Amino acid sequence: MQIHKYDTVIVGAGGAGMRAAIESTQRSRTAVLTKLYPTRSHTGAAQGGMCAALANVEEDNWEWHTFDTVKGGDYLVDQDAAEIMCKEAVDAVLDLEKMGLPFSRTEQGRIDQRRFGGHTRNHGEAAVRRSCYAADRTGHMILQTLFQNCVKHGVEFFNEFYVLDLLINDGKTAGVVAYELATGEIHVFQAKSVVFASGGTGKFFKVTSNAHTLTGDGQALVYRRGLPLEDMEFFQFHPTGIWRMGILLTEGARGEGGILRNKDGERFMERYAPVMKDLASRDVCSRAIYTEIREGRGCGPDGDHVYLDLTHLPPEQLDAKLPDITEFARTYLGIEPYTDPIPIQPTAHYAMGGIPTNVQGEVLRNNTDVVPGLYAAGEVACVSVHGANRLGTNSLLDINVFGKRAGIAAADYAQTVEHTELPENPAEKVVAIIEGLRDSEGTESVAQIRKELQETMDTNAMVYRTGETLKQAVADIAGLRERYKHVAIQDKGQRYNTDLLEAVELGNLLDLAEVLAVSALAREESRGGHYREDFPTRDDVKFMQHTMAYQEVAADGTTSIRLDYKPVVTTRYQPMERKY
Amino acid sequence: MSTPTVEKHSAALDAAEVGGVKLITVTLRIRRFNPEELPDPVWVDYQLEMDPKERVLDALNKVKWEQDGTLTYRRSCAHGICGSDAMRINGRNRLACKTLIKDVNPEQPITIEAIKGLTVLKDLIVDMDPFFQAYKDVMPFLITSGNEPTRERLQTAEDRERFDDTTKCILCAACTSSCPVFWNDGQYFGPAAIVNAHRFIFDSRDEGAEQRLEILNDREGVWRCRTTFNCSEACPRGIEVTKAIQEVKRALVTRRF
Amino acid sequence: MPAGTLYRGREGMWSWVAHRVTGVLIFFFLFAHVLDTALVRVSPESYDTVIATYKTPLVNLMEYGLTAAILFHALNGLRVIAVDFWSRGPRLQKQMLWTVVGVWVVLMAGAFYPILEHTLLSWFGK
Amino acid sequence: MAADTNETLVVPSVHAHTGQGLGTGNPADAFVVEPPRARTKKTPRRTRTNFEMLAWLFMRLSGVLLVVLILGHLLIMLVLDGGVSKINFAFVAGRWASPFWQGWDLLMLWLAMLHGSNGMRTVINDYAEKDSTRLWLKTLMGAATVFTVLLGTLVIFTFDPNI
Ligand SMILES: Cc1cc2nc3c(=O)[nH]c(=O)nc-3n(C[C@H](O)[C@H](O)[C@H](O)COP(=O)(O)OP(=O)(O)OC[C@H]3O[C@@H](n4cnc5c(N)ncnc54)[C@H](O)[C@@H]3O)c2cc1C
Ligand code: HEM
Ligand code: SF4
Ligand code: F3S
Ligand code: FES
Repeated sequence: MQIHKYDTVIVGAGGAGMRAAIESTQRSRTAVLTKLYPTRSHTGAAQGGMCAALANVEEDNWEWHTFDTVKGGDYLVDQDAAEIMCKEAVDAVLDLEKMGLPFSRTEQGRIDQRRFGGHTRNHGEAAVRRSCYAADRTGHMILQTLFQNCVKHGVEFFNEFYVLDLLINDGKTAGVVAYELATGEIHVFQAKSVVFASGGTGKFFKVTSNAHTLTGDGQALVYRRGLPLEDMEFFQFHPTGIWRMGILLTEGARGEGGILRNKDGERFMERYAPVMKDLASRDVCSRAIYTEIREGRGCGPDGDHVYLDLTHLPPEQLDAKLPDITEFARTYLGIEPYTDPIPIQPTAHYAMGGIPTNVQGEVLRNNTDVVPGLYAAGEVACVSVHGANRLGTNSLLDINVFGKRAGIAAADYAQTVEHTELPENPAEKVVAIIEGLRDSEGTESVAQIRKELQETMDTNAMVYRTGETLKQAVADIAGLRERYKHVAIQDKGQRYNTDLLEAVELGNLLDLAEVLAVSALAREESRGGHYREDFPTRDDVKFMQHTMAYQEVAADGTTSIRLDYKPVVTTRYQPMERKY
Repeated sequence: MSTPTVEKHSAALDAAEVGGVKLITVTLRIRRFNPEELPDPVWVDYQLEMDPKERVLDALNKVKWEQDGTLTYRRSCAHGICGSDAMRINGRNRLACKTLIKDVNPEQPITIEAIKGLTVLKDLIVDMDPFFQAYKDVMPFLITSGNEPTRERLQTAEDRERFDDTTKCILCAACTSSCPVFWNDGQYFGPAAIVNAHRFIFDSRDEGAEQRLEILNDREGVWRCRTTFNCSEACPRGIEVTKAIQEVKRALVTRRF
Repeated sequence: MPAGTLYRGREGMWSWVAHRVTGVLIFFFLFAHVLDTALVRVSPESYDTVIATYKTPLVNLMEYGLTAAILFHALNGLRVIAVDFWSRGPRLQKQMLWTVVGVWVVLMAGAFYPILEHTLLSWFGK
Repeated sequence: MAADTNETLVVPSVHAHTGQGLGTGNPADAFVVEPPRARTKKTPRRTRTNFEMLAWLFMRLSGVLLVVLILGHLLIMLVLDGGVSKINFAFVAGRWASPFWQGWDLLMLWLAMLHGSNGMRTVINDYAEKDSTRLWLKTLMGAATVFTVLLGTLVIFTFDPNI
C-alpha cells in the first residue's frame, strides 16, 4: 500500500473532473485519479452541443434559458441553481473557446448555434437556436480541449486508478482509497478536499447510450458511507438510440430538421407536441415513441422501433453538421442515411439524480448540512439543475459550470485547512472487498447477474413504470444482490485484473439500481423522466420535493434504504402544466 | 410531408431490420500474454456463436464473460469514440468496437493481438505512456499572446474548416502503432502527435505554430515519415493522416501556415 | 515465442518496402559500378575484361533486374514526390501507385529485348 | 510517481508482489513482448538545425534530376545501339571525349551517391538498434561514399583515352 498526500484530489477525468482540475491545479496541489485515460471518458461521446444564450444568431437571454430548464425539468429544478447555470453558461462557452475549442462558426465567424429539444424563445413561443456545437462532436471537442489545457497546466493524472472508497474522519473528508489497475496495488490518497466527478451510471440498463465503464462508482461509494443520493428515480431515456444497440443519435439531428416517423410514415410528434413537434423535450418524445410502438404503429417485422428520417436533408448538410452519427448508421446498421430512415428506439441516457450538492459543489450530508471538504460535479452530482428531466445540451453546460465552481471551491477550501487525520487502517474496506472477491469460492457469474439486472431494469423501470413493475424490479434486484454475495472471478492475478473490477462495478450497479427502483416506487406521480402509468399525472402537493435516499446498515450488517424528502427551491417560476 | 418509409424500403434497411438473427460459429485466435503466469505470449483459440452483425468487441466480451474471465483488454464507449480498444485484428490495426464480425472474414479464425511498437503489459493492453509523451511533446494546446478578448475569438468558417480533419483524433494510437518507422525504435513522434500538432498549427487563432514546427523539424520529427500510409489506412476516424503530415512538412519548408 | 503476425499493410506500405529494397540494391550496385568503371584508369584491357562479364547471360539477366529496380525506384520516387508536394497526392496515392506499376510493366516489357538481345542471340542464335 | 510517497504495508495476496509499481520491482516486468527502445526524458533530442529538412528536400530534388540522368544513361548504355554488347573501352573513350557527357556522368555520380548514401543513412537509423552500431555503420557507409565519389571524380577528370 502506498500513501500519497495532496491538497485536492479529483476523482474522474471527464468533462467535470478536468474542468475542476484546471482550476484547482492553479490553486492547490492537485491529483486527478481516473479509472480511464482522461480522453477515454464518456464526455467524449456527447454529440449535440452545449447551450448558452450567446444570442449569436438570434435574440436570446439567460432568463429564457432558465425558464426552459425549469420547465424541462418539470419544476423539480432548484431554480437558484438553474439561474446560476444559465447565467454562467455564456462565460462557460467563451472560456472553452478561449481554451481553443473549435466550435462550428457562423458566416460572421462567431460561434454557431442550433436548435435543440425544449429550448425556446420567450417562454415557449418557438424553438430557439441556443446550442453551441462543433458538428456532432461537441463532447469530443470539449473533452479534448480540456485535456489539452490540463497538459498545458501540468495537471497530475493517475491514470487507471479506480477509486473504491471515500475516507471520512470525524465528519470531515480525509481522502480516498484507490486501486491501481496496472499492478493491483492499493493507494491511499490523503487530501483536504475531494471532488467527485466520476460520471453516470447507465450500465444498469441494457439498451443504453452509456459506456461500459459508466457504473456509478462515485455515487455508490458515497452512498455506502452513509451519505444520501438525490432523485435517483429520475433517469432520462433519450428518444433516438440506434435500435437494439442504444448508440446515441443526437437530438441535434432533429435540431437540423430530422423527423420521427412511425410505420405509416406519419410524423407522429405533431400529435403529441403541436408546437415543438420533434423538438419537444426528451421524456415527451420517448413516451410518444413507446406509445406508437404499443399501439401497433412501430416499424420493422416486430414493430419494435420507429424511424429517424433524415432523407429529406441535403447530403452536404448531413456531412457538415452530422458526420459522426451518419457514420454510425453506416457502420453499425449498414444503411445509408441519405436515402434510408434510421431505425431507432429510446435508450437509457442520463442520470438526473446523484450526489446532492449545493451550488458551490459541496456535498450535502442531509437536507441542509455539508460534508466539509467533499465536493461533486457533473453527472455524478445532483445540484438539481435538471430536476425530473434534463434538457439536451444542459449536461455539457452543467459539467463546465459546476466543474469549475467545484474546482475553485475545493482548492480554496484546501488552502484554509489542515489535512484531516486518516482513519485507522484506511484501506481496510477496500482490501476486504478485493480480497473477498479474489478468494470467493462462489459460483455465480458477474456477467450473468449483470445481464439479469439489465433485463429487469429494461422491462420494469424504463420509460413506462407501474407500481407492479417496480415491485418486480425491487424483488429481482434483491435476489440478484443475494446472488452477488457468491460471485466468483476467474482472474486472480494482480496485473490489469479487469475481471475483478467488473465484479466491483457490478456491486455498485446493484446498489444504485435498488435505490432507483425503491425511490421510483415511492414516487406515486408522473413527472419528467419518471412516468407511472398508475399515477399518470404530476402531483405537486405530495411530490414537489426531491427524494433523498440513505443506506441504513442494521446491527447484523444487512442494509436497507431509508427515503427522505427535500423541498425544491422555487424562485421565479410557479409550476404550470407542461406542454410543448 | 411525403411518406417515405413504406414504399422507400431499401434492401439495406430490410436487412438491418430483420428481427431474428442467424448465428454463426466464429473462432477468435487471440495472442495472450500474462507475465504473471508465462514469460512468453501464446496464441489461444476461442469458439463462439455470434451474430455476424455484432462487433469484434462483442465477441471479446463474450469470451471474457462466458469463457475466460482472465482475458484482458481496454474498452469503454463501444462505438468508436473513446479510443480505448485499438488492436491488431487479422493483422491490421482497428478498433474492436468499430469492426463488425462479418467484415473480417469470419469463416477463418480471426486473429487478434496487441498493437505493435508499444510494450505489451497483458494480453491486449499496451503501455500507452510513450504515446502520450509524444503527444505532450508537441504542445497540444492553444497558444496565444496578448489580452484575452471579452467575447469569442472570431474565426471564419473556412479557417475553421482548414484543420477540421485533425480535430477528430481520439488518441487511439492505431496510427502510430501501425507505422513501420515507429516500430523500429519508438523514438519517432509518430503520426498521432503530428496530427495533433497539425490541429493547432493550422488553427488561425493559434500563435505557437513556429515552436511546434521547430519541435517537429527535429531528428525524430516529421522527416522520419516515409509516406507508407499505414496510419491513414488504420485511422478509425478517417483522418487523412498522411496528408496532414505532408502539410506539416510543406509548412516547414515554406514557413507558411 | 509464437511470433505476432506480420502487419498487413496495404499498397502504401508494400511500395515503400519495395522502394527501400530497390534503393539499397541500387546503392550497392552503384558502388561496384564506380569501382569497375574506375578500371578505365588502369588499362583498356582490364576494363574490357570486366565489361565482358557484363555481357555474360547471367550478368545480363541481373542487368535486366537492375533496370527493373531502378525503374521502379525512379517511378515510385516520382510518386512519393507527388504525394509530398501535390495537395491531392495523398488521396490519389493508390491510383498513382497502380499507374507506376503499369508504366513499369510496359517499360520493362519494352526493354526486354533491347537489354537481353545479346543473351538471347547467344542462346537462340539469329 | 508523486513525491510524498511513503510505503507502508504490502497488500497480502495470492501472488508475491513487491508493491513497487510497474517498471520497478515487479518480477513480471522482466518479461515484455516486443519491447521498443524506450522514449526517455532525453529523447527526442533538440537539434535546432534544418539538416533533416534539407536532406529531405535534397532527396526529392536529386530524385527528379536522377530520373533524367539515370534513365538517359540506361537508355544509352543498355538499350540503344545494340545494348550492352557495344560497350568497351573505346566506347567510353568516345563518350568522355565530350565535356557534355563528362559533366553528365559527374553530376550523376555525385547526385546518385549522395542520394544513395543519405537514403542508406535513413535505413541505418531505422534498423540499427544500438547507438554504437549505428555510428559504426554510418561511418563505414560515409567512408565508402567519400571514397567512391572521389574515385569516380578522379576517373572522369583524369581519364586518358590513350593509356
Ligand atoms: C452518447 C451521449 C451523448 C450525449 N450528448 C450530450 C449533449 O449533446 N449535450 C449535453 O449537454 N450532454 C450530453 N450528454 C451527457 C453528457 O455528455 C454527460 O452527462 C457528461 O459528459 C458527463 O460528464 P462527467 O464529467 O460527469 O462524466 P464522464 O465524462 O463520464 O467522466 C467520468 C470520469 O470518471 C472516471 N471514473 C469513474 N469511476 C471512477 C472510479 N471509480 N475511480 C476513478 N475514476 C472514475 C472516469 O474514468 C471518467 O474519467 C451525452 C451523453 C451521452 C452518453
Ligand atoms: C532514378 C531516380 C531516383 C528517384 C526519382 C529517387 C527518388 C527517391 C526518393 C523520393 C526517395 C525518398 C523516399 C522517402 O523519403 O520516403 C528515395 C530514397 C532512396 N533512394 Fe532514391 N531515387 C532515385 C535513384 C536512386 C539511386 C540511384 C539510388 C542509389 C544509389 C537510390 C537510393 C535510395 C535509397 C537508399 C533511398 C532510401 C530509401 C528509404 O529510406 O526507404 N535512389 N529515392
Ligand atoms: S489520428 Fe486516427 S488513428 Fe491516430 S490516434 Fe488519432 S484517431 Fe487514432
Ligand atoms: S504510417 Fe508512418 S511512415 Fe508516415 S505515412 Fe504514416 S507516419
Ligand atoms: S470502446 Fe471506445 S473506441 Fe472502442
